[in-house]
Amino acid sequence: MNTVLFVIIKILIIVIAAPIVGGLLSGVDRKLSAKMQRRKGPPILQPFYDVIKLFQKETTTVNNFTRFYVAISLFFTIFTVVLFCLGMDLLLCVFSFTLACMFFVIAGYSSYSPFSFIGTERELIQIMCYEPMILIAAFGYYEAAGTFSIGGVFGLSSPVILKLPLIFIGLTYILTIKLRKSPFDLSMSHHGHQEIVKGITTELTGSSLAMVEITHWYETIFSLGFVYIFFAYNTTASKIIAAVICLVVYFLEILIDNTFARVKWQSALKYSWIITLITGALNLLYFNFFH
Amino acid sequence: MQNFKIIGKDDLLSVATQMKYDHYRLAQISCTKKDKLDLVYSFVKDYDLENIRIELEFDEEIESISGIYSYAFLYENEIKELFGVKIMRISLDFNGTFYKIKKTESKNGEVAQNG
Amino acid sequence: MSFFQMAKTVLSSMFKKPATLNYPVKPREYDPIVRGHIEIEIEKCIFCGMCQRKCPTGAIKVERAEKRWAIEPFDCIQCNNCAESCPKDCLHMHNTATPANENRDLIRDARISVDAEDNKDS
Amino acid sequence: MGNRTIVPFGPQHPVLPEPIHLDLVLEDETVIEAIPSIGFVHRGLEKLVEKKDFQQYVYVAERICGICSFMHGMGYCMAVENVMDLKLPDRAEFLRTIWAELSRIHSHLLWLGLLADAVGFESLFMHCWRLREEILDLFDMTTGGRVIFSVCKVGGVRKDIDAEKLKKIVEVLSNMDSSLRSITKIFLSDTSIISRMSGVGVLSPEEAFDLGAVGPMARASGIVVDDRLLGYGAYPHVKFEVQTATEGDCYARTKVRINEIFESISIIKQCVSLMPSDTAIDVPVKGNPDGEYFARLEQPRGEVVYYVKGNGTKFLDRMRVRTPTFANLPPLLHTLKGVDLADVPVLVLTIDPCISCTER
Amino acid sequence: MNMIKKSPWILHYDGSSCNGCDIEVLACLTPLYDVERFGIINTGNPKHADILLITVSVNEQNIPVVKQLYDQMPNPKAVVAVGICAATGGIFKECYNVMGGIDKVIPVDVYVPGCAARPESIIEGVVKALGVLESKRKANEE
Amino acid sequence: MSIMIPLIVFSLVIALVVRFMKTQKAFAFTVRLGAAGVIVLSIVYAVCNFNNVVTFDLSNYEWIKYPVLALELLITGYIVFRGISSKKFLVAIFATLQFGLIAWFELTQENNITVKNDIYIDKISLLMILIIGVVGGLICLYSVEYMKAYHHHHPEFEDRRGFFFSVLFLFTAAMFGLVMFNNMTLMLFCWEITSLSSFLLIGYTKTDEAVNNAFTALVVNVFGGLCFTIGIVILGMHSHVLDFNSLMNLSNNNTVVMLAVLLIAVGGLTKSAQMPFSKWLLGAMVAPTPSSAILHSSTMVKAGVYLIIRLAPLLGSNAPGYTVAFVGGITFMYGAFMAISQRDAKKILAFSTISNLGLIVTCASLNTPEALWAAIMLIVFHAISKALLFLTVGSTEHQIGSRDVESMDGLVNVSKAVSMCLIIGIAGMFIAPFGMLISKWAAIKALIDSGNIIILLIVAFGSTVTMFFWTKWLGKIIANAHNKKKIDNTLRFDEKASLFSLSAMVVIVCAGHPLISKYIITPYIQNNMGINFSSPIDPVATTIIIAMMCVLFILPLIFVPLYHAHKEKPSSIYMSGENTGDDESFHGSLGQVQSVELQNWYMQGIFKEVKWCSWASAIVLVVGLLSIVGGFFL
Ligand code: NFV
Ligand code: SF4
Ligand code: SF4
Ligand code: SF4
Repeated sequence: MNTVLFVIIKILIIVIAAPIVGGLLSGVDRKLSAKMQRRKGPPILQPFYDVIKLFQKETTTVNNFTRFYVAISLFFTIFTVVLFCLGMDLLLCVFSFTLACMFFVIAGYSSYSPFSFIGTERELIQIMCYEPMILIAAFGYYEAAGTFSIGGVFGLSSPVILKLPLIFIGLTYILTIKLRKSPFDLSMSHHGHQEIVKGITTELTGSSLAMVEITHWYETIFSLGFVYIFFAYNTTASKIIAAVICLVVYFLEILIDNTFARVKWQSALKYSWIITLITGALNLLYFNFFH
Repeated sequence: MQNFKIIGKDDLLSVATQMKYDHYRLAQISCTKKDKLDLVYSFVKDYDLENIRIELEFDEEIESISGIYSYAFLYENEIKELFGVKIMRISLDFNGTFYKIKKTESKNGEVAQNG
Repeated sequence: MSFFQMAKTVLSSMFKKPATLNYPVKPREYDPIVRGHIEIEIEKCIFCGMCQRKCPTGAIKVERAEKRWAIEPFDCIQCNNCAESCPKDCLHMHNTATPANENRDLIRDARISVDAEDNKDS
Repeated sequence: MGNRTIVPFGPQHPVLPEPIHLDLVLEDETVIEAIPSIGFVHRGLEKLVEKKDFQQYVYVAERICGICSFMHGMGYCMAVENVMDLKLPDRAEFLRTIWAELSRIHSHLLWLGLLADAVGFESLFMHCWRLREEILDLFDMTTGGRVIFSVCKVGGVRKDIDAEKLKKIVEVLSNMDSSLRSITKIFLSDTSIISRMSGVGVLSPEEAFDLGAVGPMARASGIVVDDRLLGYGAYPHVKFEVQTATEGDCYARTKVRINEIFESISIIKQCVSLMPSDTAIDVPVKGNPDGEYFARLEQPRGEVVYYVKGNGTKFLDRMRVRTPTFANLPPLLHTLKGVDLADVPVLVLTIDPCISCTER
Repeated sequence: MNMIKKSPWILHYDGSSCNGCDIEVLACLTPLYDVERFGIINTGNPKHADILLITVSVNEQNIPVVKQLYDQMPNPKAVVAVGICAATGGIFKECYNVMGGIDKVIPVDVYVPGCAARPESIIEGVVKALGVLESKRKANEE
Repeated sequence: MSIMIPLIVFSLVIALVVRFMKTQKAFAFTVRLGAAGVIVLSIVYAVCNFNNVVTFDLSNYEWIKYPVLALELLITGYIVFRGISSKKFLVAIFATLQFGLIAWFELTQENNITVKNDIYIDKISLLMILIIGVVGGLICLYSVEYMKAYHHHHPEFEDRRGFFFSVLFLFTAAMFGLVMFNNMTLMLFCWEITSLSSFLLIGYTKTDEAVNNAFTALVVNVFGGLCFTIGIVILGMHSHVLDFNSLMNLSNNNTVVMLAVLLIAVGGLTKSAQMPFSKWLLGAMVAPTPSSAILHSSTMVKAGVYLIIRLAPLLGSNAPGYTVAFVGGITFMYGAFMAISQRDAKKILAFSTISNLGLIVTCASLNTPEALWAAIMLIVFHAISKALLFLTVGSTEHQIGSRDVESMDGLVNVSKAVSMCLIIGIAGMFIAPFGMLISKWAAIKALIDSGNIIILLIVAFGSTVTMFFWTKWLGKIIANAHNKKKIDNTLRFDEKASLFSLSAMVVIVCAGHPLISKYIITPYIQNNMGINFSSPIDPVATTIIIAMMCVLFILPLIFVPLYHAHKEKPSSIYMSGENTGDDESFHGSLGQVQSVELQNWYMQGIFKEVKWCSWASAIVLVVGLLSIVGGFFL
């Protein structure tokens, strides 16, 4: 009984803490980006203001389904993050995460509006860009940690990164896509100006849009979680170091965001796959050969 | 002062062809509406400007030169819509939807134009 | 061809002071030459109507008989033409802009004091 | 039924600062057809000559467009002055040239920012526009307006720039140099930007001629046209080179414009040092224009043609502008075919479109 | 807690005006003026916007466009007319293809004068619009 | 034996009877009866024999090979005749060679070989029988109304329904035989019949295209048959083995045996349309949809992979094993990549079938318990989902008059039922809690554990691509195309019955996969490999998956009241301000009103069929040759 209660409390904490951290990170992101552009930038809490405002605004819809798909997408993203933080099977996390993304895509399709449609196609391309690498990272993790279980990482005597350095590089590359950072902010952009307007979120308003934003916060946590498990192992220091490295990676992503032009989908696909092949394949082959 | 060569409307195509042959660029086509329609075609080569003037009655038709200067279609659509010049056979004819100006029908059913 | 060309600019910007002027927290000081809005020294005006004739937008209304000079700030393009052509030199371009307003039919009638009229309009 | 995707691109669209509409017919993301629809900005201000007298009309002319506004005023004045046979004092010509070239810098910087934005490079956009503000401050300081100057008039200019301010201009421009160079270097050498621009929207010299391209668009295709060589204003007194490139793609257009910025800076510096010290900045205007004239001058976007026809009254018979964007539309439509949707903003921007100029 | 004052997103439409006011609106986003300090984002999409910044005098063709953009914005929303073109048609009001100010088509909440309107004035106008938004929201709730 | 006869005989009888029917009523009655019979009989059979392995020896019925040979002669004769009269000499040559070989072998060489258990029905055969019976039966049921509508829509084709149904049932009978026989020569006989049925059904409409494609299919299949035959002959002459049970006991170090195994595997590869033989399956799509469903995705092509599963014990870490696994891997990726550029729904299904078969082949040939588990699971899930998809596409075609994916936008508005089935079918193919993904998961584990990194990478990319084309299709269906007009729902009872049953099966089988695993697959693997084995998906994960499944079905229900509570303001879609007001069109250029058209991406420039096909074939051939050379001669 106690354990059940414990798990429930844990889940609650994850569900509440993850978006707070995610939102703060995105606030920091906006502040830092502003600094990089020699602006003062919005307050750190701005993402929360935005989301609360969106909830307070009227929600208009182009049809009855879109909102619902967005909600399911949010649900499964939360589900994924919970699974992840509870140390469940990594591959399962990836699958349920994909399911969440799928629902987001479906939401885009359902509105049947030109810009959101093109955004959706691009979103699919983006998924196509990062999915192999994420899968390969999971495979690599399995080989290195001997289990798919995320919890297993804390029983290791050395961090996974030592065995999967290349995969880690590939993963950071791919996270840029997942975090919707330039140069890969193809399907929807946090910045205002894009040829497809707001892409996949063009038709979403009020609370639907707020849900997308929250989904994104959870996604950030999930993505950084991926980084985390590359560095954490059974010492306490490693956990702190891993957390710091997550922040460093996030900073790096912000830097990249500010130093690259948006690529086209062809290049996005090409480079992602090439990098996936190089880092993923080399690392897996090497690992398999020598262990 | 700049000179304006006045030609008849039937000579337009041959003059334009000659201009194109001489590697002139079409700088603009303009129309002034007074008691007549006064069309001015300007051609430019390097820094040399040639103006061709054609005077038309209001209901006279004139050939398009968009077959010779492909980009003339923009000018022609413009003056066709704004001044009601009857330009025939424009390569891409917007048929009065170029600027989509507000059209107020006057008493005699004529569309109010710029001129 | 190179990556991270921008990184230097971006990173050094992080350590520079933001270029932001911080308006409206810090009010802006305008150069005297700046064209903000037209003001009249009504005492000097002889209601000759020159400014009205010169104004390209018809923002100024002068009624000689009633000795009335009025300007519609939402019609004025701040070209300074009126001021330049006024024989009595009583029109001046002031360097602050007319404040944003919820009502555009704002008429600055020189016979009425500016404050009173602001109150009337809003 | 989707046999192709048709995207209504504009009039309200975040990458188009101005309203214009394109029906983009796409297959996957490739544009197979682009049909324009314009008229959102058409005001019909050419006809306003019948209601505003030729002196007042300067203010209308410069409001054809807020970006290249100074040279609209200047072009209009030049045309009228030629009709009326006015010879301006040298200082006025120099002042006009300084403002014109500053406008060019401002316009090009603005454009660079927008281009950065079109390729999805927000921080670069910010940096370009930050630099541009320094030029705007110069305008503010010399004319009292940031974008619309109202300093041209028929017969000269309305404001003088005193020596101190001239020094300030040179100072600011010199100080900008290093940051300007580092920013423009990014455009010319950053891989991610080059990958978006080089090879996109190639216009060969023949096509450029056949489609009537002007200005940087034509120069980027290797055609040497620059109306400043006609020798209006103070241009006969200064040395400058016409910037050209040969590739004819978006990258070449960027290169040309960037080089023009530096060329303009040098022109301004020359003007300041050659500035005649007599103080006359205008000549009295007597009578009304009678006659017609085509004035041509080089706007930031290329050749603008001003035609005025006076009839001896205060009100002109006809005023006509042919703006560079109007001439550059056919090349744009031509190059749009076959590019990706993501290239559309880049391509549209590299002609540096100005719809308010085009439609008047 | 009401957040609309802390995160007003804007949509910018530029109709039949010269670009003067248009580029000044954009200038507000740039480092010198940086309206993102107030949480303002230029969304480019009516569905996300709270404030419609409009720099046009309308012509026939713009009317449906402006109406539609306005309709697609979710409540509460405010309209700021920037520049005298948007207020009255400005210098173009006598042109044959200009209908006049934007208030001919949609209700305007705040007018920003100037030709071109200065960024400071635009910021001022937007700040005023925030008050309007706030009161509209209250009205909505009742 | 006793009960096997009813299954086959019943099908044969129906096949015979229905051949001579003429009226819709008669068809309806017989085919329904036949379908119901097949379903019921196969279930009864499976239940009755669930716990025992049925074996039967035909050694007392030596004479049986003569009628079989005679029938084979007949078939060969027919093929040769058709081949020659249509100038397809290759078919004739292959068929003649094959018959000559088998006749020579059986008549002169076979005597000294003893076959133990000519019929051997273990768990996997049982599973196949269930699939053939239930899925096949449902498809037959479906086809009654379908074929009626088909001829209604296509008056240009001769109405040969009697022939059609007859071949369908003949095929079913052959399939039952195929999975029961342990004796390879008998299996080969059934194998031929399936090839022939496929040929007949593809050519059903008698158009040039159909006939050509039918021959392509036949050439490939007969070639496969030939390889199979050669393999059998080699095995028989060299090792004196003619049945799978004994085959398993052979050592996999013997070069000759392995060559034979490879040849038989090639037979399997042709039937399951692996690279470089996959082309025929695409051509087969000209056949009426039910036949595509039953022959070209659910059952017949599974015969190929079934054969490879049977061979699995000899494959694994050896040259043929690697070759086959690699071929499967490449096919998996090739199929997925090609499906991206297709907009014809049946083509997509065909490519995805090819692709999935590739994965099954790979898993089967790895010969590790997890891989085998994955392979069998994949067969089950794939058979059901694909049958459902094919049938639904058939119905869709009759509802909207096209099977172009692009014309399916807003299908939900047209027919809720059809689109629900389509959605379930598509979801079943790739979305998380559904079956295919579970099996893929197991496959991935198996691949990692067996160290097949290259194939692992292929799977990573292939799965991603798979997701792309399914999702975009899904997107089209659920797109709310603002389509106000509703076409009348013309689904007939039979169609509904089979569509709904199949949809339900997709869900049930998925939720119940632990049971299938526990009672069918695991015992089979344990028996076969003699090891202790349990499902590769651990119970926690299974629970989570089932939980996800429930959530997927419950969430929508939760949202219903929310929807009623919170009415959103409807709004028009964003079209840059040019909307005409009805969400279907906008004011375009040249003063025209353009209607909104949205087309998915097909990237035909990148995923060119010809280019990739030749590349993939080349890779497969080179790798195959290299490994044969490397494995056998070095
Ligand atoms: N096109 C154009 Fe202009 C310029 N340069 C001018 O004539 O910008 Ni608005
Ligand atoms: S021109 Fe001067 S004096 Fe005359 S009315 Fe105007 S302000 Fe008064
Ligand atoms: S500044 Fe210009 S527009 Fe304003 S009132 Fe004076 S003349 Fe008229
Ligand atoms: S108000 Fe002036 S600057 Fe603004 S758009 Fe109108 S004319 Fe241009």
